[in-house]
Amino acid sequence: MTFLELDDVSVTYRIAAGEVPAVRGVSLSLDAGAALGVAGESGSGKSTLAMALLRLLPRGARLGGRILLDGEDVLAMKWGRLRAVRWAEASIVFQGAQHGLNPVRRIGDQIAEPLLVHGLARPEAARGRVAELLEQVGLPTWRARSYPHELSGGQRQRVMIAMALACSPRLIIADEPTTALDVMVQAQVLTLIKQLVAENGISLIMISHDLSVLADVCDQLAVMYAGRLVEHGPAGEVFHEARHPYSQALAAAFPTVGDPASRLAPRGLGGDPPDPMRLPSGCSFHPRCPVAREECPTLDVELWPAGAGRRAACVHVREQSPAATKGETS
Amino acid sequence: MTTPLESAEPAVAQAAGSSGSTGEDRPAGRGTLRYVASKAGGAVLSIAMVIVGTFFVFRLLPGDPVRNLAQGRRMTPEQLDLERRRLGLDKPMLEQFFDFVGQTLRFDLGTSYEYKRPVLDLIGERIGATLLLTGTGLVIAVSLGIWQGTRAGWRHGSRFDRVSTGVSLLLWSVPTFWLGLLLMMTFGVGIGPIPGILPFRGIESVDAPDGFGYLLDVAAHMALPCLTLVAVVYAQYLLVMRSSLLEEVSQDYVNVARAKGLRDDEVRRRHAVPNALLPTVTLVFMRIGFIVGGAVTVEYIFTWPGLGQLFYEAIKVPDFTLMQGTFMLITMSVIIMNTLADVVYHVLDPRVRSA
Amino acid sequence: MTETQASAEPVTADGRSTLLEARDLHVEFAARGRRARAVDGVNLAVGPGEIVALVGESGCGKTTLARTLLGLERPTSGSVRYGGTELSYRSRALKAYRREVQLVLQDPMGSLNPRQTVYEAVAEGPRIHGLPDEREIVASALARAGLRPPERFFLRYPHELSGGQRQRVVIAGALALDPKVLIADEPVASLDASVRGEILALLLRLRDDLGLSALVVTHDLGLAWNIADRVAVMYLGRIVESGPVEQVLTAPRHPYTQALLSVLPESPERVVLTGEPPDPTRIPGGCRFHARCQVLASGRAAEAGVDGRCRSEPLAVLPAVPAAQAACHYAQVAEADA
Amino acid sequence: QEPGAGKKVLRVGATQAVDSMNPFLAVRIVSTQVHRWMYGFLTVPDSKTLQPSPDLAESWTASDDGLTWTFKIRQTNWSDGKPVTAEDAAWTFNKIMTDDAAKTANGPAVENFESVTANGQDLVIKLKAPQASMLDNPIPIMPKHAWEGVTDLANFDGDKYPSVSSGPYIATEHKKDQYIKLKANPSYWRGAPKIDELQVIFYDNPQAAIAGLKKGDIDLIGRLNPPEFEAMKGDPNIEQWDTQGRRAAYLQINHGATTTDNKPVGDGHPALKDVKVRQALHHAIDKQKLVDEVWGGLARPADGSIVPPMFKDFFWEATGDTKVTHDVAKANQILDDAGYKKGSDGVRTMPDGKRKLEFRFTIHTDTPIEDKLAEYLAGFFKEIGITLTTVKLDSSKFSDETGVAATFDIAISGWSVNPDPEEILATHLCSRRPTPAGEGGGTESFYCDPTFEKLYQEQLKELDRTKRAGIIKQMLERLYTDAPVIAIYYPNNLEGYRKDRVTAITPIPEEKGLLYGGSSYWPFYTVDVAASSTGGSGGTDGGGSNTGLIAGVVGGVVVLGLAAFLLTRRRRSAADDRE
Amino acid sequence: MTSVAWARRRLAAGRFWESFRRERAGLTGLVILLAAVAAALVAPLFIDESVTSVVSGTGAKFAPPSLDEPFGTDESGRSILLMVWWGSRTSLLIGFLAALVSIVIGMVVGIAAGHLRGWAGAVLMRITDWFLVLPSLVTAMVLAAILGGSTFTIIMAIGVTTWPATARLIRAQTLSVEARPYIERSRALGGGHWHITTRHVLPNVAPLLLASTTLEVASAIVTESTLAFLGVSSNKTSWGTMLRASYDYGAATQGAWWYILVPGLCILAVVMAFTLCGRALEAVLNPQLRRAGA
Ligand SMILES: Nc1ncnc2c1ncn2[C@@H]1O[C@H](COP(=O)(O)OP(=O)(O)OP(=O)(O)O)[C@@H](O)[C@H]1O
Ligand SMILES: Nc1ncnc2c1ncn2[C@@H]1O[C@H](COP(=O)(O)OP(=O)(O)OP(=O)(O)O)[C@@H](O)[C@H]1O
Ligand SMILES: [Mg+2]
Ligand SMILES: [Mg+2]
Ligand code: NI
Repeated sequence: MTFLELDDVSVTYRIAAGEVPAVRGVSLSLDAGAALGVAGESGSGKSTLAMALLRLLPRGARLGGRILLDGEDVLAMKWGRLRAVRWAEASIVFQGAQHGLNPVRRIGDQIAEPLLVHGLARPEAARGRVAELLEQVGLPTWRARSYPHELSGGQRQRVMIAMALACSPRLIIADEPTTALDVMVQAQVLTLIKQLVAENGISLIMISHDLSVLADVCDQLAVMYAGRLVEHGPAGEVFHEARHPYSQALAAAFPTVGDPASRLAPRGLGGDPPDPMRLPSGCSFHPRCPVAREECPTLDVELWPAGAGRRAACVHVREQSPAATKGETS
Repeated sequence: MTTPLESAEPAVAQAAGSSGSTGEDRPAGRGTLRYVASKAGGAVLSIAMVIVGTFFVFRLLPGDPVRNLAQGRRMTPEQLDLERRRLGLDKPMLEQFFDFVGQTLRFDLGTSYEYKRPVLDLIGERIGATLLLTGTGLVIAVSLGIWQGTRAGWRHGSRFDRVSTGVSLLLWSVPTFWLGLLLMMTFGVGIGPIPGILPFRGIESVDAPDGFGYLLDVAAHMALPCLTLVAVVYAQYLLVMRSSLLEEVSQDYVNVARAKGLRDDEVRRRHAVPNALLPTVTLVFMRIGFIVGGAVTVEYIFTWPGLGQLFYEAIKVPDFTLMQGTFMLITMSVIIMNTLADVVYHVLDPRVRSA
Repeated sequence: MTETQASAEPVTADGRSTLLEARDLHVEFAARGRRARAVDGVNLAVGPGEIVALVGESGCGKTTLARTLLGLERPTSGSVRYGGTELSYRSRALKAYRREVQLVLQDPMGSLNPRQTVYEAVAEGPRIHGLPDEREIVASALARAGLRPPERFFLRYPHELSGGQRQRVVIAGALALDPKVLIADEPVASLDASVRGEILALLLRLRDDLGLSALVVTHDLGLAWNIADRVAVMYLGRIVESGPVEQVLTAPRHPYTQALLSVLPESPERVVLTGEPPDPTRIPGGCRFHARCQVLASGRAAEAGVDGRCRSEPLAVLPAVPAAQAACHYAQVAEADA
Repeated sequence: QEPGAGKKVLRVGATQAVDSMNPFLAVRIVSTQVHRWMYGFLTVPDSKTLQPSPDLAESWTASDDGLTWTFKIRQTNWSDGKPVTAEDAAWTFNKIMTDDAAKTANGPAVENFESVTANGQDLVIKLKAPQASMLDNPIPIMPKHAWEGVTDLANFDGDKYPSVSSGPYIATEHKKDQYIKLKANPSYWRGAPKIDELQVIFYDNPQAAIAGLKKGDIDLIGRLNPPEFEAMKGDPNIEQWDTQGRRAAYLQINHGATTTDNKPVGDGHPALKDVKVRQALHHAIDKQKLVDEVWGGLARPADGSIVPPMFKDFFWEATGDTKVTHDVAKANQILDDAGYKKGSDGVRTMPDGKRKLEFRFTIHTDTPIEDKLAEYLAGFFKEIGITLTTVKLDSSKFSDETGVAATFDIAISGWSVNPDPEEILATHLCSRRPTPAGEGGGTESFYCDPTFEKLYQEQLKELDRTKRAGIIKQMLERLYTDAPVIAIYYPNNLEGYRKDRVTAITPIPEEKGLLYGGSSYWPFYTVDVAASSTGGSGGTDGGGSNTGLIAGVVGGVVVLGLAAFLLTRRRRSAADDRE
Repeated sequence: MTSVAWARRRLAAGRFWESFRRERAGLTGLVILLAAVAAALVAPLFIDESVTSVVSGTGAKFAPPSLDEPFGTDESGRSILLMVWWGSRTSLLIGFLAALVSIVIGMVVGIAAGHLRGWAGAVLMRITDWFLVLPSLVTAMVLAAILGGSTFTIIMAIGVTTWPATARLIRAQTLSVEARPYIERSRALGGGHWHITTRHVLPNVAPLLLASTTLEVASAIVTESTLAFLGVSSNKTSWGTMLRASYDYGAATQGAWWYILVPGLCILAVVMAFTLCGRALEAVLNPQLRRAGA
């Protein structure tokens, strides 16, 4: 059953220097209780996409396409309805937890706030729920009285997760929940997320630039490049045998310790990430693509089927799958 | 106006930066006490510097202080001698210094030559009027500034923002005395069709009624001076509030608050504004000295019987003991206010509290 | 410190030559009235042409150690030796030392003055040291760092470069002084995954082409696997395990290293350490890891009969030898048994 | 209800606040003025002739040697009902003679007193030396019974109300820096004044005061400068009161300053020692132009010396040959003859060719009129080959440099003259020069001239007013011709009052005399005002504006409320559709 | 390498200008400012000191604005236009010099306090804080009253009372610059105190300093006029002394509005211009600074 459906979503920021097409025609769907990982390098539009889901983009950003949350079009919602949906239906764990908490308010209050705002609990009940949530994320209940700066980065990230869980949403969007965290803490947080999602049947969209992490947590993987989806499919498959050269490079960037192939042989991708305001023509990836061909700079790439439940936006893929020639996408 | 407008960065920014402490809740009380003690120590040091500084600056005066005091009025040599002895000028410098310090510590600010009365008494008689004027002015300026600053910052770039920033900058650029004169001419005396309905002299009518009428009377007298003071000082509160709100708005937690489903005005009221208020509140205290400066001018123009007027008179006469006394008192109270600002900030901002 | 020592390559006790060495290094800070023992007894040696990775979790003292090695921080006790001579902290000597040992920081954007062009950023070192032929040096340094043709980059400002290019500029700035040792503090942590490999490859190439030694500070074991010859695992101010990468990372002996490896996404079984990250102001007695040690917690240590020692008997500081070694009572006993 | 309804109230503006209500301490003019209204003196200047006339002293006699004066004190009561006796006067004088604090205001006035004794209503004052100005004593007689309890006079503010007075008014209220209220003294010996209440209202600055007069917040104001006086022009309700004043403005010239031991002091220009140069300067000054340009015509060019024409008895004016006219040619002639040759740059040098005639002109800071004067003088002197540069000093430095250190060449000066000119003449005595130790004695221009000294001693002993006036005129002539000071003009006394309020007021002297500026209570005793209608006298300052204010406040509140209402409404409706 | 340096500088200036041009208010301010400064500079080519001389006042007294006298005349028949023109020299001079004094002290103390660790920095900070709380107008009045109100003392009084704000600002900026990794890198390259403060700290605080100077000039002009109005300054003709004179000569009560309005509006315009310019500079430069730190 499809819970979330994105249809040709695009986001354009308008800034003084011109327009920034941050997300370009992304179509995706997510089943209830499933976990989707979105990967891509910095600036590829991951966070923008996440924010777009709840229309949290700053003024000056233009949002196009269709976002169906449980069949309801988010873009068409009235503000009142949208506010009701926010957090109660779908909550976000933001990138950079240290900034996501109001520095001068107690943690308990901040966790309880959505409960009160959405009228889900009265103040006393909310306190109980806060304690429950803190326990759930593995923090002592007395932490509710602490201020954010009294917590470590990992603890703060846990608070953010507790906050996201507060209204028992059906979808959690986690935007790089573990970047900037230490390996050990990162493992703790990931384990926590995995466990919570599994226990509560919550859908999860997790964003990261580390494919291996996503492959570990998610069922599905989507790889973005320059605002576009370049590959989408079951997590393990995409990670281990990526079809798009960019996905391949991403997957290879983090070596497996013990794998002799990567010993003393770091692999990476040449060239620089594209400037969204001056995107290369054709396949945006062609200037860095190790297997680029002559037609790439002019070719309109789209997501072509690349095996069972997989899609990839590379001309090599199209050639290998005859079905794609008919131009069928999703 | 003395400082670049928006530089209201209290020392807190840095303190707040060094977060990430993981320790258990340390007894906050002790930390606060220690903090207050260190701030108080700093203030005491500052006040000591004021006392020492004042002594020496006022010894820089050219000529014989006693003759300066006499201002050319004829005094018999005995009178001069007496005066000199009374002021302790016959003693060696070092002894004078210790006397001065001792007296100041005993709140003895000397005797005004012009008024022949203890400076402290003179100040006591006038401080009420100044507190009334600056207090009211401050309250109005701060509320107006914060209110407008909040609106302007929240709707950054809107017409309200442009207009209110523009107007406040304009008023900020106006010399206080000039604005005071214009207001006095316009609303006090009346120009053309505008009748001069507001009094422009003093704090009350000579035959002020009692009770509520008296309050009204004082309010009427306060209207023009207060307006002048407010007009010139509120800009800084507006601008600081505006820029610190802008700063807060770009913080992630504001976005989180939105994502939580809070209404726009709830986000503003509950999150952005309280946080943005912190630097503004500190600024209110920090710029007390600025208000005092404004008060001198305003009191002069509107014959407001306050400290500023006393100080101005001391300068004009010149009555050096009075000048010295009022200067020390003004400076010390500003120092104390600043210390209070630090402490208030400390109490308000949990980040600093446990840092 | 004089010029002569640069050429001298002294030999340590075990007959292997070392270039840069830390001997029983201790660095303490005063933190909120307490003493934070950020580096608490470290022996570490970097040989010529060797890449050593220093890994450990946040706050364990990696950066402090690196900074102390560069002379940016003074040790409380112990010494830093370069080419066999103890580092002197007089400013002339430090300046000379800094031609030999260079630093690459984590954040390439921050390590470049936004008001300086690439040319100026790279030329800064040669200017400080008054080297002639500045332009040539700059050009060749940029070229060696993989920015070709160098002239194209001279007038660029940092914000006009991508993250990878910036890091190359930083490396070029270090190379401009022809150093013998590069100390890199998390050189790729803030870079994009795709660019990471390129920078690491550059480091490897520099070692091969110029014989540069490097100490790479990281919390990423994959990075160590990618480029390092040797790895040293640091916990709470001390090195708890060190040795050749293959050995340490495939057959870790210290429970801490084991835990670190286990949390990598690919690893089959996960040991997630509980408890707060370590606090250098409160270093536990006995084995400093015992409070979080999974071996101790699971009772295996008790089985081996070392739990008492784990809790009370401090471990000796590991010497600066290339061979694999671990500071763990359990490991020592287990090995002895084996 | 208005408390002021039907009362006759006169409101006088003052641009200076009272320094002290204790007459032993008060020195500001506004304070001495108020004290004149509150307390009786031995004598008061006659309203017509300005000659001393009886006040608290009904009559007096002087011994032949002029050393013993007996005053008969009037049988009248203090405002608290106690009788006024000679004992009060004796206590007052003795207090000043014996108590250092009491000397503050009027110490010099009893300097010459040997002893003061009371005998019933008779007051006997024995002098150390004859003193013709004895009848112009500036000391108010204080009620002994009310004041003798004051132990620490130096710190006593005199702020006890109602005051115990013997003058036409009793002080009833004093708000510091704000106003003083005085009510008519019903038991005043001349009879109670016509008005009920006299208010002195302070303004920090003259402009505000004028605005207040125009608006009707005050009824009368004195001691104006020309600009403020001009500002009243054209207002149909205001009477501009422009009369001869008490002041003389003159230049003091450093003609070789010496200390009391006749040692030179200071750094005055040597050329000024030459009386020819001083006279040439005098000739070069176009006094009429100064009056016109600097004073806007509101002064009288000085053809006399330091006593202004208002004091007819003592005023002396040069005529005929002695008169120094504005004559540039003559001035140049004098200088040429005396050997001061013009250089190529048009500036003269000393006969020995060493120093140029370049003088400093010392004035006060922050006095626009003096600034202007300086510019004109520089222009005049340039025409006779003398350069004048301006030095501005604040008042304390000014009195130091021009009164003690003598580090000036020419300085501005001026003096308000009392009905008896003795003190102003005394400022030119040898004894007033500073002591070698640098104690200032209150000299003007460091004058020390045997002729002048001799005449001064003579006038002291001369009790016949006409004869004494003759001597004094000789002294003035001496000052005029010897030119240690050069009088330039006598500024008019500028005052104004509201015609619609003040119905009658007698100046002093009665014929075109002073109002507020006179040293007498006379105008304020005789003044009558229109009775306030519905509390107009309560001060439009408050009463009139209250209605306006209330209207304003109500209006403001309504507008604000409306705005707030609209705003919140808009917010409500928009809240849902905003982000 | 001068060509490279030059090209770089031109480039930087060009970019700066590009962004500054977008600040409309700042640009307006700049235009007014340049006009005022230019007018003040060329004034001696057209008029001289004598326009302020009462002796040479030719017009009628208090003549309202007319074709002959566009801004009317004052109490001595002097042309307000010419006086304002000439007076701008004093006002601007005092503004600039006082700002210079303030900025130089503020910069040196600020950088030193930020750069030096240990007690030296602490002592400097303490002194700065002390001066900072002194109510500046009040202190300036006392200084002017005691030392006499010559141009020099006025400049000093303003400069000495306003530098701490600059010092604080610069210190904060210095601290944030010093916390950047490139300082560490520079140190690792072997750079000493002098190298770091002049090559890295100074260039990075300079823009802020420029903005702050602009605001400082504005405030100095206002302070000067206030001191003049309160009568503690014995300056030559400046806008402040003109206003004082207009007040002394009862321009307000005599309806000579032009005498009050013209100098006042001049102050207003110039101060506003400086303020707008300074704010625009800050707005343009600060994001750059901030971006550098982010
Ligand atoms: N508010 C904004 N205004 C203008 N452009 C923006 C804004 N936010 C993001 N962008 C641009 O949109 C593009 C996508 O940004 P986004 O934050 O979605 O990337 P991301 O994939 O989340 O990167 P990262 O991994 O660094 O978080 C970038 O080029 C960015 O510069
Ligand atoms: N200047 C300093 N003053 C006080 N304490 C310090 C200072 N520098 C570092 N510390 C402390 O020393 C400990 C070690 O810090 P260090 O930066 O070396 O850790 P790290 O291993 O580099 O961590 P990370 O991986 O987060 O960079 C930390 O607890 C830190 O708080
Ligand atoms: Mg992102
Ligand atoms: Mg580190
Ligand atoms: Ni940040």
